Parts: sequence; C-alpha cells; structure tokens
Amino acid sequence: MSASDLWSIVPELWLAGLAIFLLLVDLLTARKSLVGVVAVMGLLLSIIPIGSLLTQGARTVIFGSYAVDGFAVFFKILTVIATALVVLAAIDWLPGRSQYEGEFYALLVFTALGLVLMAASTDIILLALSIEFVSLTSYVLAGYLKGDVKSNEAGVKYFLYGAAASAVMLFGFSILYGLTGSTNLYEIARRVANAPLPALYLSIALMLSGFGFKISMVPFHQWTPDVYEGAPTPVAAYLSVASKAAGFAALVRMLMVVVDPGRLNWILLIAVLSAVSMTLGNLLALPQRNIKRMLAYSSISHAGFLLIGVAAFRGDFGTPGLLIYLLGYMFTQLGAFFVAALIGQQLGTDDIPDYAGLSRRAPVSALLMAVFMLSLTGFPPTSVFIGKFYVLAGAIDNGLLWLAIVGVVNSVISLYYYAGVIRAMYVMPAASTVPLREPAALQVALGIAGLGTLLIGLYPQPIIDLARSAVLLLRI
Amino acid sequence: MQVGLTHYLVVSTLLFSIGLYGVLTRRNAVAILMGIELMLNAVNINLVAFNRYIAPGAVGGQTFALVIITLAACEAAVGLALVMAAYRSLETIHVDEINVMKW
Amino acid sequence: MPEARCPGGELGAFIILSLVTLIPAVVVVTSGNIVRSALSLIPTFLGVTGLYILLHAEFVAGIQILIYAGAITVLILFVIMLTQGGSGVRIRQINEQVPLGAMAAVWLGFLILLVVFRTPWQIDATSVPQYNVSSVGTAFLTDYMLIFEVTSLVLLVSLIGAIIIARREE
Amino acid sequence: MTARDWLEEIGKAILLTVVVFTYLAVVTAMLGVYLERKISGWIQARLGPKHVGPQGLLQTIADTVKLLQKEHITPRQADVLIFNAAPVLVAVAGLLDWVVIPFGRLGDRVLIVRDLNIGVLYFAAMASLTVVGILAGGWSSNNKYALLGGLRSASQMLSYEIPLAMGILWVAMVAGTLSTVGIVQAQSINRWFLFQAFPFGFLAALIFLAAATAEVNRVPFDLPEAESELVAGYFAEYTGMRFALFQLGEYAEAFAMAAMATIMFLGGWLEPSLPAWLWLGLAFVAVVVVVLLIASPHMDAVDVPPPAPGSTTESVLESAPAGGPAQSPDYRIPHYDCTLMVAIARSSKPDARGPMPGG
Repeated sequence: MSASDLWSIVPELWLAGLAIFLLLVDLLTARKSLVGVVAVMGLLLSIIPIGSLLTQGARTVIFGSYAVDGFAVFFKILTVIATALVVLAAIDWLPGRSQYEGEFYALLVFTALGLVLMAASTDIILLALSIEFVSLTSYVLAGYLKGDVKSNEAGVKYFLYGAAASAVMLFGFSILYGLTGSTNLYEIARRVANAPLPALYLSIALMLSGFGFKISMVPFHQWTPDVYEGAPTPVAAYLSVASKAAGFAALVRMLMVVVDPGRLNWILLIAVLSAVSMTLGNLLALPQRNIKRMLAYSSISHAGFLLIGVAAFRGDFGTPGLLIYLLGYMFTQLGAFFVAALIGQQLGTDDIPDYAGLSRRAPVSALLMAVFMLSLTGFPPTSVFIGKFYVLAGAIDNGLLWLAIVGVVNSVISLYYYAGVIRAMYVMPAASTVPLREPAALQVALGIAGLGTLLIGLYPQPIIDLARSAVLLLRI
Repeated sequence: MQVGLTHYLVVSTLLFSIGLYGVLTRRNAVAILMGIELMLNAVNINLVAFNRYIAPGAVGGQTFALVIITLAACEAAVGLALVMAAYRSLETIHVDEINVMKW
Repeated sequence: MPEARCPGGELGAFIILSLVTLIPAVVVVTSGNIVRSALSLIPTFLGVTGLYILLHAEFVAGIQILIYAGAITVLILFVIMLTQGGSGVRIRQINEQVPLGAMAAVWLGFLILLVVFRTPWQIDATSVPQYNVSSVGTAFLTDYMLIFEVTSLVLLVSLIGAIIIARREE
Repeated sequence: MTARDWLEEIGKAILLTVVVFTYLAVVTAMLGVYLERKISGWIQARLGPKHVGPQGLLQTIADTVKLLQKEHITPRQADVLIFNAAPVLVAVAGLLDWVVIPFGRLGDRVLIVRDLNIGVLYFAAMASLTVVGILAGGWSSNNKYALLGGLRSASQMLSYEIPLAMGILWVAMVAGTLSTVGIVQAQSINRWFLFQAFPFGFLAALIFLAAATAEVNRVPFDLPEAESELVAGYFAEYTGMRFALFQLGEYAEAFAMAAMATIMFLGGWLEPSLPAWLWLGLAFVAVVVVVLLIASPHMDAVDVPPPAPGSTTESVLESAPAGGPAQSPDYRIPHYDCTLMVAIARSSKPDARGPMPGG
C-alpha cells in the first residue's frame, strides 16, 4: 500500500468525513435544515475528487481489496446524485416527523458511503461488509419514524427479511471461499476455473439471495411493498434507486469477474428470474391503490428489466444499457417518489384516487408526475426509454429474443397502471380546488429529477459514452 | 478416523438448516433473530474450517468470521432496537400481528 | 501438531462438541418457551467455540464467547424480558407454516450436504497451521486494512441507529 | 492433539478444578468474607464476627453450614429448570475465570491451570458469561423485583464490560501479548505496568478497577442489588445452597478481578525481594482490600432514595438499628451481612432468624 492508494479513495474518505462532520454540525446547531444543506453541499463537492478519477486507469488499491475503475466511478456518481436529491427532498419532508433530523442526513451520507463501497469492492469480505453496512443503515432509516406504526412495521420487516437473506448470502460466500481459499475476487476468478460445478452453482444460488434481496428480484421481493409503503417516503425513494443500483453493481461485478458463463451457464438463470420479476411485479402492481405500493411493485418489475442487462452482457448494448437504465431510472423513480412525498405531505394520503384534479391544484408537480409516469412506462423521449431500448437491443443481440418480447409485453401492461395515475390527475374531477403549497427544496429536487429524466431522454450521447467506458474498464 | 473438513461442514450445514427452520417457522421477531444467529454461526464454522483445511497459510477465513461476528452484533443491536420500537407502538413482537399494511 | 497416537481423541471431542452445538440449537428453534430457547443459545455458542478451538482458531473462539454468548444473547434476553414481562404466560410461538418451513430447511440442508459430499475439496495438507493472535492482527492491519476501517464505521453507524430507534420519543 | 493428550487434559482439568474450587471456597469465599466483615466492621467502629472460633474466624464456616442445611425453596410458577441452572452458571463462570490466573512459580513451572494464548481475552469472555446467569436467575424467579434486579444488573455489567476490556487492551498492547504469563514476564523486562508510560498505566489501572467493581456489583455500583428497593435483586428468591452458589460465583469473580489487576498492573508474582507466592499474595490482598472493602460497605450507593421503613421484611431488618440508613449511614448494616441475613431469615421459620452474624 502506498500514499497513492489513499489518493484513490479520496471520495470515500470525503464521504466518511462528511458524515461525521454532519453529526458534529447537528450537535452544534438548532436549525436542523442547516445540516441538510451542508450535506447537499458536501455531496456536490465530492463530485470533484470522483471526477478526477475518471481519467485514471483501472486498478485495484489497498492490497487488491478495492477497485478504482470506470464502473465504480459510474456508481459513485449515481450514488452521490441520488443521495443529494434525497437529502434535498427530506429537508422539506422530515421536519416535525422525527426529533432526530440531523442524524437522518448523516445516516443518508453513511448509506451513500456503503453503497459506494459496495459497488467497488473486489474482496468478498469487503463486499459482505459493505452490503451489511447499507442494510444496517437502511433498516434504521426505514423504521425512522418511531411514532408511525407503518414505519415501525417497515423497519421490523425489512430487518427480518434482510438479515435472513444476508445470512444465506454469507453461506454462499463461505462456500466460494472454501472452493478457492481466497477472498479476493480476482484471485477467486483465477482459481474457480477448475472448481467443481455443483458447489459453484450452490454458492452462486445462495449468493443470489442476498443480491436479489437488495435489488428486490423475485423471489426475494416480498419485503418491497411493505417497506416502501411504511418507510419515510424519501427513504423509500432512496432504497428503490440507490440501494438497487449498488445491488446491481455488486451482482454484475460478482458474476462477470468470478464466473465464466462458458463454465456455468448463469445467463439462463438470470434471464428466467428477469422474466418472472418483470411479469409478477407488473401483475401485482395492477390492483394497487397506494402510490408507494404501486411504485414498489413497479420497481420489482423494473428490477426484472435491469436483469435483462445482466443476462445480455455480451456485446455493446446489454451492460451499458444496464448502467444507462439505472441512471435514467434513478431520476425518474426519485421524481415519482418526490411527488408522492409532496402530495402525501399536503394531502395526508398516498392513495391514487386522491390525486384527482391535481393538475389544477399543483400544476407543476402534476405535469412532472405525468412525465415520470410516461418515462417509467418507457415512452420516448425519456430516460427510461433509452435504458429499455438498450437492454432490449442487448437481449436480441445475445439471442434472448423471447426475453425481449416478454419485456415489450410487460411495458405495455405497465402502461395501464402508470396511466391510471395520469388519469386521476388530469381527468378525474377534483374534490377541492385549493392550490397545494409546493415547498422550495422539494421543488428543486423535483425539478432536477424532471430535468434529468428529460435530458437523458433527449440527448443521451454523453451518458452512453460514460456507460460504455465504464463497462470497458470493468475487467481489469 | 481423523476429523476432516467434511465433518465440520456437516455440522455447519445441520446448524444452518436448524437456523433456517427457526427463521421460517417462528412468529416471534426475537426468535427469528435467534434463528438468524444460528445461521451466521454456521457460516462462521464453515469459514474457520475452510481456513484450517483449504488455506492454512493465511487467515482470510478467520478474518471473515470475525467480521461476521461483528456484523451479527450490529444486526442484533439495530434489529432489537427496531423490535422494541415496534413493541412500543404495536404492543406485540409477533410478526404475524405486525401487519398494519395489507398485501 | 504431534503425530496422532490415537486419533480417536479428536474425533471424540468433535462429536461431543457437535452434540453440544446441535442439540441446544434444536431447542432454540422448537421450544415453546422463548426464554428457554434464548438460553439454549449459550451452549450452542459454547459448542461452536469448542469447534473453533479444535480448528486452532483461538482468537475467533475468544471473540465468539465474548460477543455471542456475552453480548448478543444478553441483548436478546433483555428484549424478551422487556417485551414479555414475567414468565408463566405461554403463547404460541410458531406460525402456520411449520411443515413448509421444515420441508424447506430439510431440502436445503440435504442439497448442501449432497454438494459437500460430492465436492472434492482441495485440502492443503502440507502446511500445518500455527495461527496466533498476532497473525490475525497483522492481517487486519495489512491485507484487510480497508475492511478493518470500514468495520469501525459500521459499528459507529449501528450505534447511532440503535440509539435513535430504541430511545423513547420525548 | 492426541488421545493421551486429551486424557491428560481432562485429568488435569478435573484435578485443577478441585484444587481451584477448594482454594476459592476456602480462601476467598471464607477468608474473604470474614475479612470483609471484620474490616468493614473496623471501619464502622463495630466489632464484626467475634463468637465462633478465635476472633470469629469460623463464623463463615458456621454460616455456610447453616446455609447448606436450609431448605431449597422454589417459588410457585418459577421456571424450575432455569431457576436451578442459573446459580450453577454464575458459579461456573466465576470459577472459569481462574483458569488463566497464574498463582506463582514453582521452580521453572508457572503455577497456572492453562496458559492460553488468548488469556486476557478469555478472562473478559468468562466475565461476560456471568451476566447470562444473573438474567436467567432474575427472570426465572417469577418475581418482579428479581426480574428488575436482573435487568439492572445485566445492563450495568454489559456496559462496564467495555471499559474493562479497554483497561485490559492497554495492557495487552504494551505487553504485546494476550497471555497472562506473557504479561507478567513482560513486566520483568520493563517494570510494573502501573508505572509504565506514566500516567497511562495509572489511568488503565483505574479504569480497570472501576469497571471491575461495577462488574461484580460492589458498592458504589450496587444499584442492581440495592437491598432496600429490590430486596437484593436477582437472587431475592434464592435460598440455601443455591444462594451460596450465587455468592460463591460473585466472590470468585470479584477475587479473580483482583488477581487480574495484580497480574496486569502489579507485576504478578515477579518481585525479586520477596518470595514469589508471598509477593503475589500481598499484592493480591491489597487489591482485594481496595476493590471490596475500602470502597464498599460504608459508602452509600449513588442515587438511592431511603427506603420506606416497614415496607417489607427486609427493609425492616435493614433499617432496624438507630432509625434507618437515612439518618445515620454509619450504622447501616454492611452489604454482605444483610443479604446473608435475609437469606437465612427467609429460609428459617419467621421467629427464628438465627444468629445475627456480624451485627
């Protein structure tokens, strides 16, 4: 290890320092929104050291346990943006709901650090540790509103499911260690080449439970609706994008680095899981009335879509498509949750029928919500459209035509419930015509999310280039 | 008969299954946590045994086991705090009674 | 390690320790009395500790007792006692999916056992491990340095989280 | 590890258990209790035990015999299995502490049950096991006071385990080993760790002693047992031999803590000017006096409101002399005597409270 290793992990050090600094600020000030503002500024500043990594070559640092490559940098950027947006939204949403406001922002930044570590670790111990890191903070954040029974329930359920899933995953890790005698991913990749298949299969299957839990893939999805509904809305937003993204990062790194699909055909396994997730998530989303529950089920279905990008990893479309999808989905899903947070705060309800007449009461939010719903369906020119286009192209490219067809059919199905929200907002008569207050910070976060959704949809080229270079750098 | 790797793996597998059974069948949140602890112990036996028999030159497995023990303690602290919070507002720690939200 | 004059000794110790581990573990998951099942965790953890010692991992064994038997079990007992009050009340502890759970557990256990027996583990018989505490310490400050540092952050975060969640709202 | 090794090991274990147990029972529990009562009596201008044997030396034996004869009372609806197992667990955990304590040196051999390479870690681990027994005892009694005492005691012991480990950790770091023998030997090269890296040695010793006092629930950390409110805490329902087992475990642990302090900070058996055993013994007794006595019986526990006189049998007993502790703390009956008395009183017929030891 050398000093240059330390320079390579400046973003992580910055995030850790920021989180601890936030705890101090929280201690010293009575104006808790200040903590949130400092958090946002600190997160934005961390873009500078992250950006400086873009030009560097791929390598591992700190005794090979940590990757500094384009792939990791991509997820660092994604995580930081998502965290900043969520903190911004929480500044308006949280006050009055919990007496531990400052710690909320600090915990969000800690979670961001865990997600960043998760996407870049090349050692199974560090990987397990960072997954648990994220899980622990997520459990706390999900159960943050102690007076709220739904939040309590969300916390307990998330914890029980998560802890069980991670125990199973760790068993898989232990078998992988037993097969290779090493904890380093690249070392494992070298030695696993002549490992016996059944044990390898078992280990991958057990590990999938942990990753599947994080990305809310069927059959590890049961926690999703309850947790998203019960958790504080910004936290649900965060879990549905950042946590999911890091889960995908870890899954992709694990599968691509460690397991040669020529030896162990995990492509079919992932493809089947992808199809099932898409379909089941969609079907369960159809009857939902609660917007957060609907978004939860739809996020299961999106996890299925994203899995297409994992299965179709060969060629120029699949994996870059996954990254583009994740980034676009991040803006869109965050935006949708922010509108839900705003409406929930103003109306005190999360039910879709109560959104009636919103186009007149909160025109900007309603318009943005419509854009987000269209984007989630996959209409051009929005960000998720680009992502869907790429992963579907990747599927066809990889000879997974059936999967692409399932994807298209599911997109059409999803139109039904996404359009239901738009219908409620624009067609249904309003119960009241009092205009809703639209708080500033939340509005800014919403605006950025909307801008991101549209911008990626209209001019995707820089993102595509970024994603391509990120994928190229994955294999060291 | 010499005690070999397989012996330890059998014990850990049995422990893992017992823990899994507990997780799946208990309705008390704390009892589920106990099942999870058993599963984590099984993982640790695995790791330490593999360390001893497969890679005795390094201490990777033991390190992993120590990290998992730490994580188990963190999980217990956070999880039990959540259970306590739920108990305060719902007055139960049985997961089948913690169902304000409908499917 | 001296040459085995009578290798039954280790096997005997192993069998005893395994039974000490597994029998209370069954009690943990089946007992109708939640405090008894929590207390049964103690012999299980101690049995696992014994297995660690058989495997020459003394440091892990010490930590196992300190954390698992000394801290986690006490925490669990604590919460049980705070939430259930005194003893005496017998409540149904199992849910309706016992057959299903048993099937899943047995099936997964069987599957893992099958793999364990079928796999030709690449046992390294050449070097005899003489771990000591300092080799674990050295590993933590060299190869696994980042892990060590991140662990401290994880502990900090769970400390903050547990306090926030467990404190009574004023 | 071969079969013969195992047999040797088991034989050694049995033999040493007997030796250590006898040593502990006779020296620490008997003599220690006697000393505690005598010295605290002296501090409080009382006489202490006087009648049985020369200078009351056999008082503890008489009390023990009495305790052994007493009936085992199991409260109704108690969880019998756990109720019976808890005192055993506490006693065993207390005794297991002694495995890593070196008693001195005989020629080239160090007198120690087993010089584990994780010695002090093992010590801390065993100390933490006691908590479980206490919680189990408190819960299984099916008595709310016992439960409260158990919970209080456990939370206190759990919290003070961390400073305890911190004190130990400092020593381990300076010595570069976790083995108790190694720690003593490291002090032969340097000097006592008490004076090492002044003032950090002092600080570590202070932290260790304070935490150890809390670990064994001694005054001023005796809130968990607070006789006045919690009627002796987790062992409120225990009688006879089971009660004695709790006491034994507690004393064994307290003395093990003192021994550990001697080993870690006072150079263990190493002191060239005196015979090893004598030095170890002297240093040990000094620490025991500090831990158990000076801080103990004549100090009031912090934060405890005076008991309502006459609310329970126990508080009547306690506040009997000169109008209760609130008015004249000097006449408060020392900690141990009171619990012992309560136990004896409870296991006897109401009108036959037996001799009042130490009063």
